[in-house]
Amino acid sequence: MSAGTVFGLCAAVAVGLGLYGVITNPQPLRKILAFNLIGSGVFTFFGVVAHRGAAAGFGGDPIPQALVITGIVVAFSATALALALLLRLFQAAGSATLRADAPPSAGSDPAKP
Amino acid sequence: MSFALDIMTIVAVSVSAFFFLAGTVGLLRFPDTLTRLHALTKADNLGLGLLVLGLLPQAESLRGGIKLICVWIIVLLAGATVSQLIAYAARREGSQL
Amino acid sequence: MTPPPTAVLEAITTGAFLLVLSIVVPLAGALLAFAAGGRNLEKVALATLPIGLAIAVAIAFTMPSTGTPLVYLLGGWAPPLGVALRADGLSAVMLVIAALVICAIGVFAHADFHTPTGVAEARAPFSFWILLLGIWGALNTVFVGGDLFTLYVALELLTFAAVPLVCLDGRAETLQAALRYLLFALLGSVLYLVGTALLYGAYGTLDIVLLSQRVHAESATLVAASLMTVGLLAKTALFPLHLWLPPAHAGAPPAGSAVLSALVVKGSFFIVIRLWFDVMPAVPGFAATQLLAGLGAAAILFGSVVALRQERLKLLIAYSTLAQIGYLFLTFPLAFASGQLHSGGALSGGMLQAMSHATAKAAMFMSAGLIYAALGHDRIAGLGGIGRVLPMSILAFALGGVALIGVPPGGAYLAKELLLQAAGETEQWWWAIVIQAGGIFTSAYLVLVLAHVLAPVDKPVTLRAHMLRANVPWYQEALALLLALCSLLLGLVHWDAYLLVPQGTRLSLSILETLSSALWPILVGGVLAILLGRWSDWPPRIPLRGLSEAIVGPIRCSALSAGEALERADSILRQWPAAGLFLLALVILLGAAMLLGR
Amino acid sequence: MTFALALEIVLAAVVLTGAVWTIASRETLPAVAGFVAYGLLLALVWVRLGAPDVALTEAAIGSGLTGALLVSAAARLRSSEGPMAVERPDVILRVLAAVLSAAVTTALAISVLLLPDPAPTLATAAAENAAATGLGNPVTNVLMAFRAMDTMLEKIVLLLALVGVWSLAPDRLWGGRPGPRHHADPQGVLAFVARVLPPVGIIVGIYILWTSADHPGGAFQGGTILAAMWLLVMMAGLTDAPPVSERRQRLLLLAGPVVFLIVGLGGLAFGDAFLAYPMAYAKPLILAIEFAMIVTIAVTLGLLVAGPPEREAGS
Amino acid sequence: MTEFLTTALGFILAILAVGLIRILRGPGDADRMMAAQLIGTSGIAALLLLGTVSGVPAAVDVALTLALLAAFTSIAFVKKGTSRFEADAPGSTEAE
Repeated sequence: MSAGTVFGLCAAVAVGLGLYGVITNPQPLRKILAFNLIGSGVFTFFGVVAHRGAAAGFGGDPIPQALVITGIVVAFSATALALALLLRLFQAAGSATLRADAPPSAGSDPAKP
Repeated sequence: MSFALDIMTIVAVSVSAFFFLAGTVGLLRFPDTLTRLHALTKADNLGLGLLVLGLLPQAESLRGGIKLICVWIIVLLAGATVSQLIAYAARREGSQL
Repeated sequence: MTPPPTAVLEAITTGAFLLVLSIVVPLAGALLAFAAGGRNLEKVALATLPIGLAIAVAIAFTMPSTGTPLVYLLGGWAPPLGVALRADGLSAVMLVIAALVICAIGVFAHADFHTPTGVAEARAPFSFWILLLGIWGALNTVFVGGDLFTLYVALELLTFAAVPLVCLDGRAETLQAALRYLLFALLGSVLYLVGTALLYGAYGTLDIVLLSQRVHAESATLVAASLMTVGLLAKTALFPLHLWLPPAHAGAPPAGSAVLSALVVKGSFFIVIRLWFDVMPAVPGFAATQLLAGLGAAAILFGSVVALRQERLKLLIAYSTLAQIGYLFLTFPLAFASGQLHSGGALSGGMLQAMSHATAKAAMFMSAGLIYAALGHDRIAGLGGIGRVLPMSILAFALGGVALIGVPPGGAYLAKELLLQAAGETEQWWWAIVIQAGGIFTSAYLVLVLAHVLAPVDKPVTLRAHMLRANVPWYQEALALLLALCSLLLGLVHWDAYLLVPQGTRLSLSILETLSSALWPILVGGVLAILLGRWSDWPPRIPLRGLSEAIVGPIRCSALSAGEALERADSILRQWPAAGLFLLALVILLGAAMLLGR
Repeated sequence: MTFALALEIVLAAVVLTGAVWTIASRETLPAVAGFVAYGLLLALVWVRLGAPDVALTEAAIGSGLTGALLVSAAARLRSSEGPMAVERPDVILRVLAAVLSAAVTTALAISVLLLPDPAPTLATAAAENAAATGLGNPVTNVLMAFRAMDTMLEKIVLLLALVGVWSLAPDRLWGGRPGPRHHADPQGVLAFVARVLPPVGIIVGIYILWTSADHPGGAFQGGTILAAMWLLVMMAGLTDAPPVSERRQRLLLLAGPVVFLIVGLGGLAFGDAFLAYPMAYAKPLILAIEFAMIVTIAVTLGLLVAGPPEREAGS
Repeated sequence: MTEFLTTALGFILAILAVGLIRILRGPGDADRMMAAQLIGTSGIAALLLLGTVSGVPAAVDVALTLALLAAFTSIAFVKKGTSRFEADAPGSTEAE
């Protein structure tokens, strides 16, 4: 049991928790939160992989570490875009539901010009 | 030399751990938000200061030591003002109840 | 333990710098357009289109005829440390098709997304042009990227550029569609990313060629493969992970719908192909390929039947996309023989189908957009008489549909022949049935729409349409027609330099064969359309009305209730929790299937 | 050794407490607070995993800036929270979701336990090739040289995300300013923090960039700190967010990717390959790109948090 | 020495967890705002110890970043996206 293993298992649990949250929580904001949780779990996986590959005097394999940095920035962009969409939807429809059978009321009928 | 420094580290870190404990006990036991805030900021800032003091002898370089002190100063500065802001927010929340 | 050798496995091949340009030119165009702003933005974007097209064509011509890929080592760093760009035949054809469709859409959109006079800069054009170029750059990266993580970044770029296109009109309904799309796509991308982490942990590289030399079917690989595949399926909207597709593709502006349906879903599909055929052809096994194609078959059934029950034309086309995506996944079992996937005729068929769908579906969404512009609505029941107003658009729509049915000399026809042949060779007759059914269903909804379009009208709808006719510039109609024709002529292209087309599947252009192969799916499809479709004036005005009613009536009754049941099932599957559960269940199922096939 | 292991288990447990809270909390704002705490604590995990570069990124972007985004969104969406509670799926669905998530977790855990030993690594290759750039920080080498393409693409991702966010503005407000105009008592505590903290933050941000050639740090991390300080000044009402139509801002947003592209194309035209740096100029070129990038990153991240235009430029 | 510091670190982490749960339970928003504050002190203390224990000198840089960002998030919490900081609203209280 090494540091890698402990945090690897920790990452697996974080991913599982996030998946559960994304599926069961009806609020989009909570889904975005859960998505971030999954994301951080995935990044921790990369970290564990990097840690296992420590060599040449480096504390870890720099390649996966660099991938994580890129990944975090991409995840942030995703969060920003999703939240902006969510706020705009709330503004336009007065609700923030994702339910397909309950389309937001305030939207005008596309058939009417 | 290093032995004396190690003793200093052990003492300072132990005392700081006590302050962190005290802060948390306050957090758990105090009845309302404002007193909890008080316990948190006072004790923890002091605890962090002592910890920095304790870690200074272990720092690898002068630059590392200076940065350690900078960390504490930033935490103090930010902590003092932010806790005021939180206190205002808490009072406002309380007055709305 | 010595680290894996970093010896240079490949060198930069001649002309491979074009691959860099294929990525850089659209992205630089986007940056330049952003800098220009205002009216110049549009000019910059339009000027980028021909340059990008020229580069794509140049790449296709530079491809060595020996079948070896073009390779470019970015920064001169060889994998595994560096990142390589590689273009094989598949990349080349996809680059060209993407360039063609993007250029057509760009010119088409010129009418809809121009900065109005008196305004320094307008929101919709600003966003549209930059996002369109972003999508193009991302797609090209997907086609030539040689590293699984670079492909991830490209996929995200693709998603972020595609999502805002859905809700450019700012209505609550499209905003909701865009949010559903984004959230589900993000879920897909994190699953893909977990897989890459596991692969790197197991093999120390993410380079496609190096990985293909190192992978073997061990547990980490299986978990990675199933997670990555399902993540990509969520982005491709393969049934039952399609909750986001219909509202997003139907709600976007016409140019947006065209690019989303024609190209964006093909991006993630292309990565599935890369993963299964290039990275780990021996890993998935027989059961997993059957599972994927089974989902594809379900997609064809659900997509087509629900399409037949739509009231709005754009939603019908969106559901048709769902069915066509399913069709693409029939490639996998048919390319499977003696324990692994082979890049043979079946793969060529799948890619040809993807290309035909890209061009035909873009044409269909464009014409639907023009119909909407002319009529002010796109209710199928109210399409009567539009044929006289927009003959060219209707022709484009019809030709696009006919091309998708698989009529010679269309690309889809050649694709169908290739897939059928592969089904024969691998003795999987059941997929041959599904392939034929796909064509029949396609003709069913085409017949449904055309029957409404050609229906005689007694109300003066056309008058209003004539007044609104001014909204539709001729070149928009011409472009839709051009793309439809393109799809219809794809079968004539000599693909040998790029795709493996076995001998004996050449097109024979004898009139008789053409007619017979075109007619029978259309006839059967017509019957299906009568049985399953929504008809505003049932029974349809066909000869021997009474007789047909007596015979068809009872059958239609049961067919309708079956259709209704499918539609209800579809609406349950499109609920978020259900789709999420299916996502996870598929991960586990696919993993189990791969384990079985080991 | 057991000491270290015990420590890691405690750390993992604390981090997971935050994760569980984030998912299980009934209300949204506490969940967000839990997530921020979780993210900040994750920085400790990254330090423990020997990845201080990532720890910096996680602390700055992963939890800090993301946290700020989430908090303001949660507060603005508060009124929608009540009606949504009825949409909570029923018990069967939740049990199914729990079972399936647990199954995926198990599969992942098994894969982690079965990863090969010794692990394949590129650390040696990265060390051998470090001389080509003259930089001592291997992560910077990967980001700026070996895998520079990913980094460049990711710059474009940020810009496109911003275009996407802007595209959500109502038509009539195009060219306007993002977010609400913040007001605060100029003599108040908030204004005080916003005057004192940013100078410190700017120094730290630039230090993080400057040190990144040979030590952990980089343009992202530095840029994020700068963005946070800019946002702080905006929140205190000391300055206003610029209108999206402003030209200077547009050019700042482009500086990073454009310099990156030009250097890359320079490599294509005069050097060995696209994004190849001539050995003698590698370090100055990389630093030039990083300096252009920190500005762009700071502005882009700040504007991403600020959101789409919500009021006219004059207001 | 390392053992001692590791023990201290474990201790601080444990009370950090306890404090965190207490804060997140509320009842009011003000309590929750303290979460980032708590990380800003105890968390940084743990981080500094961890850096020393694990031999990662750059942990101090992470601590600098963490201190700044924790303060920033706390302020974002207090403001909660509203245009006006409540304490400054006329009549509510006299600001400093």
